[in-house]
Amino acid sequence: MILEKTKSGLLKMFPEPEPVETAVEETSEEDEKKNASKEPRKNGVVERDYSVHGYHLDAQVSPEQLLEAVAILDDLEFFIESITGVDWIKEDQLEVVYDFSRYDFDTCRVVIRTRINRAAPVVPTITGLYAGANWHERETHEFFGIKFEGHPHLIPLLLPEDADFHPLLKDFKA
Amino acid sequence: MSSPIQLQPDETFILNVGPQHPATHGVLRVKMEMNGEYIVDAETVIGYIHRMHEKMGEVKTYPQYLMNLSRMDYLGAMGYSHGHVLVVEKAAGIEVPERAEYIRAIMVELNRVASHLFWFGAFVMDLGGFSPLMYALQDREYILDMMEAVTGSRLTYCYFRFGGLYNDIDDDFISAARRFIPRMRKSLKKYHKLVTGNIIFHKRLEGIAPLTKEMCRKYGASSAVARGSGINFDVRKNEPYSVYPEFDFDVPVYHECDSLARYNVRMEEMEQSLRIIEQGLDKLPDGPIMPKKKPKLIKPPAGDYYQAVETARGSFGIRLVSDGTKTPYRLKLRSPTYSNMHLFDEACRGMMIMDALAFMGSLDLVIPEIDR
Amino acid sequence: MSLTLLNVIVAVVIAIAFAAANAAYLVWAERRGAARIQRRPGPNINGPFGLLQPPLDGIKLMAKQLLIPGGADKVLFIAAPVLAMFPAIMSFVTIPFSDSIVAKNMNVGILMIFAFASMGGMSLLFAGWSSRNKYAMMSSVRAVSQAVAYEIPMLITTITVVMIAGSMDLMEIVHQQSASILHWNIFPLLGNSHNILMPFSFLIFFTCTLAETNRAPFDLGEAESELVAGFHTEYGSMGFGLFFMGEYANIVIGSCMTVILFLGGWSCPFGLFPGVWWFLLKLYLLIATFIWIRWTFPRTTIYGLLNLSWKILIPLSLFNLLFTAGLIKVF
Amino acid sequence: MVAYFSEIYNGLISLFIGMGITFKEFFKPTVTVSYPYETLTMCERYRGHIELIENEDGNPNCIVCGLCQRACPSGCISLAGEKPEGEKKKVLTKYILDFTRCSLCGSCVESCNFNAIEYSKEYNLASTRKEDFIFDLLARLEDRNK
Repeated sequence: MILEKTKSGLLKMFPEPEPVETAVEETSEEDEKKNASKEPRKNGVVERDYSVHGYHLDAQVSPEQLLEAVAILDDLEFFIESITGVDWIKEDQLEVVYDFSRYDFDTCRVVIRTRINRAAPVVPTITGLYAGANWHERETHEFFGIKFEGHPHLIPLLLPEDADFHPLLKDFKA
Repeated sequence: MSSPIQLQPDETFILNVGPQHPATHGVLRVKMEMNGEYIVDAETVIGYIHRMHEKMGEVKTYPQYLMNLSRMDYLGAMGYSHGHVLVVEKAAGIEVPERAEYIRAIMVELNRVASHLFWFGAFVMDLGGFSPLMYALQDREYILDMMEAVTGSRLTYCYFRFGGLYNDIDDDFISAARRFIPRMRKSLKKYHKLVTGNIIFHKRLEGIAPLTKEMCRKYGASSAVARGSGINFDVRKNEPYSVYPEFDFDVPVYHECDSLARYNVRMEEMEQSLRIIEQGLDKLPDGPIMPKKKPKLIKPPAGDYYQAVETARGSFGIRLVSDGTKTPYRLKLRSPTYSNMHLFDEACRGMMIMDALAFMGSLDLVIPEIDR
Repeated sequence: MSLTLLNVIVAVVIAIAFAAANAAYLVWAERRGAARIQRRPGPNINGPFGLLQPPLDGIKLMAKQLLIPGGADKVLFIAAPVLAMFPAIMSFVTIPFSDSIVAKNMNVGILMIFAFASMGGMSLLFAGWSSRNKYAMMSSVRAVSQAVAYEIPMLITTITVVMIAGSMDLMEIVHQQSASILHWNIFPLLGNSHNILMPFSFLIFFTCTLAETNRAPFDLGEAESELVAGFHTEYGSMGFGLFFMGEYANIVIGSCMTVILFLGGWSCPFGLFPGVWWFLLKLYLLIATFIWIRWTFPRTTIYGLLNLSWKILIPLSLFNLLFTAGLIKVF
Repeated sequence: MVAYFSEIYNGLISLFIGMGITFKEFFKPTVTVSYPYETLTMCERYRGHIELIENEDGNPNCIVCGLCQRACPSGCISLAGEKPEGEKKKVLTKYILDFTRCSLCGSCVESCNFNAIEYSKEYNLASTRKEDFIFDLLARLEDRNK
């Protein structure tokens, strides 16, 4: 099964015993609430309930590990769905979310997240691995101000070319 | 046709195709570096009708955002609404009555046929044949009339609600849909005779713009773009949602990888959609169209939720990050044509401009859907 | 001498009037025909059956200002539409509509018509070059390569007919076909040649006419979905109007040639009414086919078009020429 | 050689088949509606802009609860009411619909619990001035009653 394969591949990136939940996470309302109020999640791989969340694997990695994680998915022939950001302003962090999925019937949706500081939002680009990440990264760059290091053409895509604002940041006021 | 010519650096010129150009079907701009008729390099410029739907999602409550989704893609609006209601229902745990699910599937498939019909017409018009567009619009008009009688609008339906539907279909609709299916099958035969069999049409599309499987994967292409390249990927089959597992239908896959394959996939998809509609009408259960108990105020528990659906243009994904309030914390719309269009820059290198524009037509672009 | 000159002037005036009237009402016919094919009514508001539409359109075009884009080559820009119209009108002078209705019959009529037809490509080149527009430029380059490619099979096919007739005089060619309907050049058996390939020559000639007049499916010069409007992208007002008239006048000339060379000119199968009416009937049936084809097929590609000419039409017409020559030698 | 000729032959046949289809279509009746001269009736569920519903006395049903105003995603409804002396219910004094921003989603009609607003069947809406689309629905109601 591709799910296990991917998971073991991704787990190899975390050599020290991380608090990895192996069982399928039980999601009840209280749990979610607890999660929301808790500290930001530690890096690691979590298996999610597909029928609740709509994806199977949720891996949070540090920006340095990002390329490694994406390379694992690339080797396993995942295709890129989208890249987006989430502004966690309370925690003073920005999250970049990478969605991957598969073309074959061995369905496995993988989400890779990486958290960065709001003050210095820089992550490496994955355009070297996935050429299709180009536009997604440009879009995330203009909406969140996240810099993708090494991106070949990081200019605004959807916004006007002289746009110097980042509309999806929570402290953006039109 | 790839260019056999070795270029000198100053032998090219920039051709600005768009934002207002007959072949771009909207305000899309492609900066093409040309060598005579050959494209050396292309850069697609999008965003001319960017409306920041994602930000709107963060400031509007869940029900208020319903109508935004149908504004994304004006040809296949139902599919996008479907994705939205599904993800919110999943997040908030709202049960949907079976009848509502069936009606949704019928509507989405009807809308898919309408969208593909328009694409068919516009595509042939891109290639210079005008009459097929008019025939396609006649059939599409039939669908629109049918759907207008139920939903009250012709293009930007706001028909799906969290938990169900805005209103029920009536017998008029059912009989009209039943009449429509044989009519559409007959029309499809006509289109195949008039267009698919035509030698000029064949010559223009055969072998044009081959997209490899690997390229589709790197760009995340879906819909006919992927299926024309031999990838058996259809969200309705790969990750069944709604009542699609109940239906018996095939996913057309062609291995030629060229524009003709993409055309054939879409033409066959229409037939498959008709099959789904037929089965849906047969199996349509009685019952309510809205759940008995439905939360007054929709507040999904905190967490993030993803839902992919197969719209007329491909795999549309919607990521909802909720913080437990009545507005979403973040709403990401993954539009299929965005990824499909992204292919264009790389794939059109070395093509002639006619072929490149035929290729662009085969991608089935709806610009508001790319720009969101 | 002066009488001949007067004759020619009157003929030219009549030709201009004929070309203009044809252009105007062929546009109407095309719009109505296209509409019928697409199950629309077409222009039907102005006048009975919308018959006043063409003159009103003409007035509108004439009333508009002729805009010349900045940086355009003014002389060529203005010359191009005139050049598009001029050869077509001149060609009318030598076309015999019946035994008696011909302005100036020449014994090298075919040669003259082809000489004028070649000028058409030049006007497109001028228009595309002088517009200072990349689309127009690309279109004119296409149009010229197309004109060159299709003149060859067209001429070869014409030579076949000339060989059978033994004359380049258009009157003479028609006279030889006038015995009965089966003597028309398109029919192989009783015809003058006993050449079984004649129907194919007709098809080749007809295809070349389509291509020479830049009609769909060979309207690569115009190619509205790729090159916006091709060579006349920058033209408005009567500049555009002249191109339009030129296009339709060329269609009429091309159809006239087809009728004369293959369909027996004004010779009548049943003799119900005078020959000129038969000529016009055949002419307009052919033009209707032009319209019908335009609204049925998608456009070819530029390389598809050139392949068709160089790989199919030219070899076939050359073979046809040799075959006909052989037949004439044998019989 | 055989392939060469069979391609030409099949190509020609396909062209003639296509011409046959357009020829048949030529003789079929037209399907269009010549719009300004003939119009279609709008279907029952057609969603035009909203109108107020009146009760038997000719007064609007609206009780000025403001639900529609809150439901509207684009904020195009503004209404006001006052409570006359000695009455229990509020009376509508102003109902402005800014149609320039309305997207005809129907949230307002759905949110209304008092059967106070409905869709009109109007679709002939065109003007060169923006102000023409700021509808005073109360005034429109009075106009209708005249």
